[in-house]
Amino acid sequence: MDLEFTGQERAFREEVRSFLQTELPRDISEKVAAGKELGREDILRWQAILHAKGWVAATWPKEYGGPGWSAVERHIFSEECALHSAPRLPAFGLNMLGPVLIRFGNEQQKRDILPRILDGSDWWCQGYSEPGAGSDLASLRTRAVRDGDHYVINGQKTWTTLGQYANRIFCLVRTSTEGKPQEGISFLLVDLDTPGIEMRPIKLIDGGHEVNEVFFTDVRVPVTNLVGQENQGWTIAKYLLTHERTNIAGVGFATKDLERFRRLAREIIRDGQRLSENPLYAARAAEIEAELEALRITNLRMLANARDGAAGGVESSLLKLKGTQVRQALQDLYRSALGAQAAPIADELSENELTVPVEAARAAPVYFNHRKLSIFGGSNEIQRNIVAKELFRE
Amino acid sequence: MDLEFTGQERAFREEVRSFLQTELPRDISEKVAAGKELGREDILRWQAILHAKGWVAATWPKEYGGPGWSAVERHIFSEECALHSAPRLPAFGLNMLGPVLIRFGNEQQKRDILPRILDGSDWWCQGYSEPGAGSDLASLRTRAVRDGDHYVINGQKTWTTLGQYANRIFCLVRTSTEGKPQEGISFLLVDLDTPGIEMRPIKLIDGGHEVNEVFFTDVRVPVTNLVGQENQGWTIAKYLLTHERTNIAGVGFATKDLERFRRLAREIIRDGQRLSENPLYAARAAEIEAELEALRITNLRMLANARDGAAGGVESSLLKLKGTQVRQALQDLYRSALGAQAAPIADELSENELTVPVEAARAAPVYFNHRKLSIFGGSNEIQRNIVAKELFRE
Amino acid sequence: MDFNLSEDHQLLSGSLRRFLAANYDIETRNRAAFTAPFHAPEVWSGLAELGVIGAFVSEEQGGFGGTADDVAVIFEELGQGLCAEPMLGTLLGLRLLAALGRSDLVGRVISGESRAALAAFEPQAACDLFCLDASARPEGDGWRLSGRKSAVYGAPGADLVLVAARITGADGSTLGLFLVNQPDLIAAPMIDGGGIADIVLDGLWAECLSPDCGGLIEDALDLGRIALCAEAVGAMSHLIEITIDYLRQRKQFGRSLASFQALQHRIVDMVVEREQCRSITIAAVAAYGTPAQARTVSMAKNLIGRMGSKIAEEAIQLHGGIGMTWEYPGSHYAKRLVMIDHQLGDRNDHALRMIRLQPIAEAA
Amino acid sequence: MDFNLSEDHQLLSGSLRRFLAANYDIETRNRAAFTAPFHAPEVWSGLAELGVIGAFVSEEQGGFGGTADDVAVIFEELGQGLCAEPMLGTLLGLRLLAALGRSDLVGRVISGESRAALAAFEPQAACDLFCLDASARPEGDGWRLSGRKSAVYGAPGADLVLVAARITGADGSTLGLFLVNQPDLIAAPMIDGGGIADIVLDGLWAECLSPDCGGLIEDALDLGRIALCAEAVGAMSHLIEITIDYLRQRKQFGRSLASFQALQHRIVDMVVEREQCRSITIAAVAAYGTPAQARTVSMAKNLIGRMGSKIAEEAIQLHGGIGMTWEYPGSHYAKRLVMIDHQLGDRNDHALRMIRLQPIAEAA
Repeated sequence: MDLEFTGQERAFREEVRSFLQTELPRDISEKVAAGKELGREDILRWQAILHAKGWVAATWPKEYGGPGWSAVERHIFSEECALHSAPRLPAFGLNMLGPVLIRFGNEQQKRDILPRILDGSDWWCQGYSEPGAGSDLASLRTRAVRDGDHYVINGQKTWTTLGQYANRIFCLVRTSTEGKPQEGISFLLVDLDTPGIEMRPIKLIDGGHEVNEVFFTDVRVPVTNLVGQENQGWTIAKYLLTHERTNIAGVGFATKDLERFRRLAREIIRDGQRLSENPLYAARAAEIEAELEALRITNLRMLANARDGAAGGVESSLLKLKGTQVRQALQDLYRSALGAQAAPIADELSENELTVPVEAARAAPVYFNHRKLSIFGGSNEIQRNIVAKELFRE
Repeated sequence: MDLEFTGQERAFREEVRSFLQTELPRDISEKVAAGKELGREDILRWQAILHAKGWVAATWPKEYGGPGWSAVERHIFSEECALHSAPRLPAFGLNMLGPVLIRFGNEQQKRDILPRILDGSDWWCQGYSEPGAGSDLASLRTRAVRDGDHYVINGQKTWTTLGQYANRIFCLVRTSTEGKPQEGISFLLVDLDTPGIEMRPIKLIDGGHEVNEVFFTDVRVPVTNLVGQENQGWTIAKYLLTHERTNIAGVGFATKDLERFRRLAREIIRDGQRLSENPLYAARAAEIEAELEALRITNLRMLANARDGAAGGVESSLLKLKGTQVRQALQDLYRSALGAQAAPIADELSENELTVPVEAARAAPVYFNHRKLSIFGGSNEIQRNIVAKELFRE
Repeated sequence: MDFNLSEDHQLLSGSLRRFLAANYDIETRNRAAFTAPFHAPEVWSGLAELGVIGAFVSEEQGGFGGTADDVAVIFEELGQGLCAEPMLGTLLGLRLLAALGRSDLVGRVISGESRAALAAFEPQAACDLFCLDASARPEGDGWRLSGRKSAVYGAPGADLVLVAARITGADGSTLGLFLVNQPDLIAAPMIDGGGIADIVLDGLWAECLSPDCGGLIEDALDLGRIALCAEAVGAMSHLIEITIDYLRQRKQFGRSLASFQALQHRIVDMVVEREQCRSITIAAVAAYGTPAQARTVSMAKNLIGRMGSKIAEEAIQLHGGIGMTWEYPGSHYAKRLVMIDHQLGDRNDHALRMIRLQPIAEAA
Repeated sequence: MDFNLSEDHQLLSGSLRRFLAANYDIETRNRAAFTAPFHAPEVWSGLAELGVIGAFVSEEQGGFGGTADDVAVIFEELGQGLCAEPMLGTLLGLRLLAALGRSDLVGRVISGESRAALAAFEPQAACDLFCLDASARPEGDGWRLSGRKSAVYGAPGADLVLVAARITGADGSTLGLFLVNQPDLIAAPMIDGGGIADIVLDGLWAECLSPDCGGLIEDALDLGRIALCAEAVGAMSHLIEITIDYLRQRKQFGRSLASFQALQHRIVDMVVEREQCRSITIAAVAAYGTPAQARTVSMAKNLIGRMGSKIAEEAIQLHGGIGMTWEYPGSHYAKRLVMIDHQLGDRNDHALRMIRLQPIAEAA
């Protein structure tokens, strides 16, 4: 048993750390720490910095412009990014479409598209979910009908994250209604400026604009935009979903959140007692800390398994379940810590009108926003089904 | 809205209280308070006292020897009994078979059997559950085959509570395998000294002997022991099960348990702090107290509904669910309060060897024993199914 | 023993429900609740006309109600309808004006002409009046206040702001109550709708309503806590109802979500807790004005704080993505249920208050 | 980074598992665990021969192991096999004898010839050595002890009982460790099997092993806590496994219980927590001997205290009546998992210990 990283891995962590300390713009990391929405420009600015370093596409092989990292190095990188409040780059091009093209795309597609993902020329968004099909992708209904050299798409996609910043979208569409529902699905790339596409914002519970609906009406897409074979999109879809799950436990984020709670608890006085000395808050924090420390190790164990080629879907489901529980518990604790001061919408107050630290002022909306963690990327109920299927396999 | 009992009801409570204070033998209530097993004689002694007062069969109408109480009076009586650590009389004759006979029995059966239930001449036990059929009664397999003036029973019953004290058993038996499984069931009365019956103890998790298995091999029972019609036992069985559910919330027991915890917490010193001042224990107790206070009111609300003829199966399921949760939480808290002193099997120690109060010494076995609360009488999972069926009824 | 609503209460709650259904759909609500003055004046007038405000004080005091039961019946309906009007602040302020005999102002508030609010707690005092820091000193005919008040519910637009402040004399200090007219506010909408404000007192001139009324203020706050509990019960009931409807309608993997046992069991647990929350609110109503008041109210606020969040989180989860959207009313109900725990002391504050206050039986 | 067992550990755990499977079925276990001397001497000898006891101390100290990892590997197997032999007391006593250089006694314990136990805690001191009350005063060649010790695990039948007692001098007090031979015991079996005793010291004559070794005693206790955590992980694993088997086999309403989604989801939650418990035990093993030791061990003991009970309760519930019976081995696993929280400080004691001890990063 050995929990230590190798010397090389520790050196890598130092390198990442000093890169983040010098290169990550302060104004951006402060927005991230305070749970504020980032603009398109913020994100692209950070992407450009990472791109210059060659670190933008953690999961890509070197030949396509990735850094060629091991699973452990990827882990270290994303952990340090979380601890330094670096923005998460949108995963759709870098962690989803990129790996899909590398695996299933033709040479032309790789040559044309991958570099534009790396340098931020293209901002991809996803067209997976539909109003009637959340976790149940096989039931999707958006149709693409072949018409000469084009597909004609009609239908609706939803939960399209940051679609408002995107210029391109990859879609799962139904190209056949024969056979099992999974069998008639294809994977298509679509320019968002194609006529017939309308994107509408979905305002979320916290008031933010993070996701969208996308409507397709007779949208004509060249058949060269098909990835892989027609009606074989299901295989691609599943491959993509496993890639969606990198850094699924979110240990870095949770560590950051716990730190932030401790800082706040040392500052807040509530009814004559510093919150860090309030036994109920302190005990709750201690118990979550124990769970987080366990999660950190669970994550490393699964990482070691992955390195040894043994990690499976069940393990990532376990990490998703406990990771979201711990992160949501921390959001709950942090929001609670503010007491009555959690209620005002902070955007309407100036910094010197606030009675709480700026980084805490958006605690409540961030808590509500984080309820999504147990819903998206396969809800926690779906994750339990996956694990149960494995446990009770005959 | 009015939570007050009427003047008459309050007077009744006073009457019950003073009766218990003067008539309940001290040695018996001490055993109950300390969670010790009661012997047959203890229980019969208390039953005789109640019988002399005419209070032994709370749910029976006056004409059959019951006290003729209202639902509220029954509630008050059982609450006071719990608060005074009176033993629960075995429900099988008094709360199950009695009401069944009053409703479904013939005159001969009522005349012969009911008085012997009241005065303790007969101790009834139940033959409902079978090894293969816990909550799923319809699948029972014990057969009774008609042979002239007798039924011949073969099969096995289990979870027969206090069968070791009983001389008679009522059984659900399969008399037909035609139609739906529910349709071929009959309700039979059996003397335990009939040849072919063997009763074997089941030792429980806490080491106690509370339940038994009963084996039937060619047991001949006169057909006059049939209650109601052949193959109509399902109706009787369901009727009986609703009667099993009197005092299902157990508020009196929980109130007593909370009191007992507070008393203990004021006595125990743990690492330099009185346990009643240990914020984690105190807060847990406070939260359970809030739930218990709510449960007390929920119980009264449902009692008022019952009085008004509106209480249903769903309400008793709700009471069962929350009642068992609260009681089990209190058992858990109480056991935990003892720390390392909960571990020794107290029966092996004399009173002056103990470092905890006698009434606390059996906390751990009692806690384990009380896990049964959420299993028997229709497990909590079954209760959830019942409520869900109602909530999602089309 | 009777848990049915009286005929008067049935009438009151029925008319309140109909009024909100007719005049207060979710769009109207959200428009008013998040834009200054963070409420809908025409709805407010309507509520006043219905007698909702008057029901908070007794006939002797110029109203037509005044029991804790009256307050609970109204707030449960407000919760069902997710009403973000400044009713809590008004309840607190009005109760104190009435208790201190200011019938001139009571009448104006009941008619809807004036609005009152109570500035009791402070950035460092969440639930315990003994920890208040704001102070008052006499000057000429009036008083000067200093300190900072926070979480003044309904303050934006209120013309009568009551401020609790400590008066220190030779023998120690008392908690006085002061009236200020339209002070400067640091105002904002709340996450869950409705207005809230801080007030920097900073030598503000004030009229003294009472030099020593800590007990009355605590009573008003306890009634406010009961109101919040009743509101939560109403909101829970509605949220569970629409969650059940959603599960019935929504299909996944070819089956209605309502047919999945794991989801069914979770709904059942929510229903059990909702019943418990209703019961503990009834207990708090019954204990109001008795020696058990403070402790029972704290039980209620603790239980509802815990279960409100739990039910809100479960409801969002059971809805999936839809439950996360602003457009879906359920999300606003969920927010309200979570944020109620932040008002007038949270689950932990009230657990600690229960611990401080011995049970009556043991204290005796 | 490597989470696989070393080859040595694979051998050790494999041979321990085979030994227990061959020599320690549940009937043998229950017979020994509940009848004085509350263990099975022949099983004990066998374990000693396997080298299990020797693995608790290092080669320099006369053993052939001694790392926290060695201890955890062994106790996880003991947990899998529900071994009620007095291994915890032996671990605690042996570690201290070794640390204090009593190689004469170390050898006897390792060979199985002697058995050791540690009398540290008292009826009013559950987890905090600073709260010990027992005291020692010199007399002639030796010392006299007074006070009362409780929860001395494995004391029945142990010939070497180490007693922690306070020595008060002019400058304050130190915590000393004393050796007594076969003192009078108030002995009993534990609810979950195995022997426990109180010792009324009452002027008992003792040999002083060290006049000041509070730190060493705390280290031994922390290692004992790690052992308990590892044992719990083993017991959880077995209990979950047989619960899954039961659900597969058992039919209700014509369907396998394993097909009910609500039950499936609960099993999944148990498995998630088991993995977490394994992880936190690994963390505690890794922290042993570092500045993070005390705090990480307390994290582990807290989490395992909570989850051990939860898994035990769920396992019983999922089994229904069968899970309540003495005959079914699962009930004894469940008891062990619940009762582990009562040993060497419970979830609350360790949460409070975590709060007392600042995180290393912040203390720095």
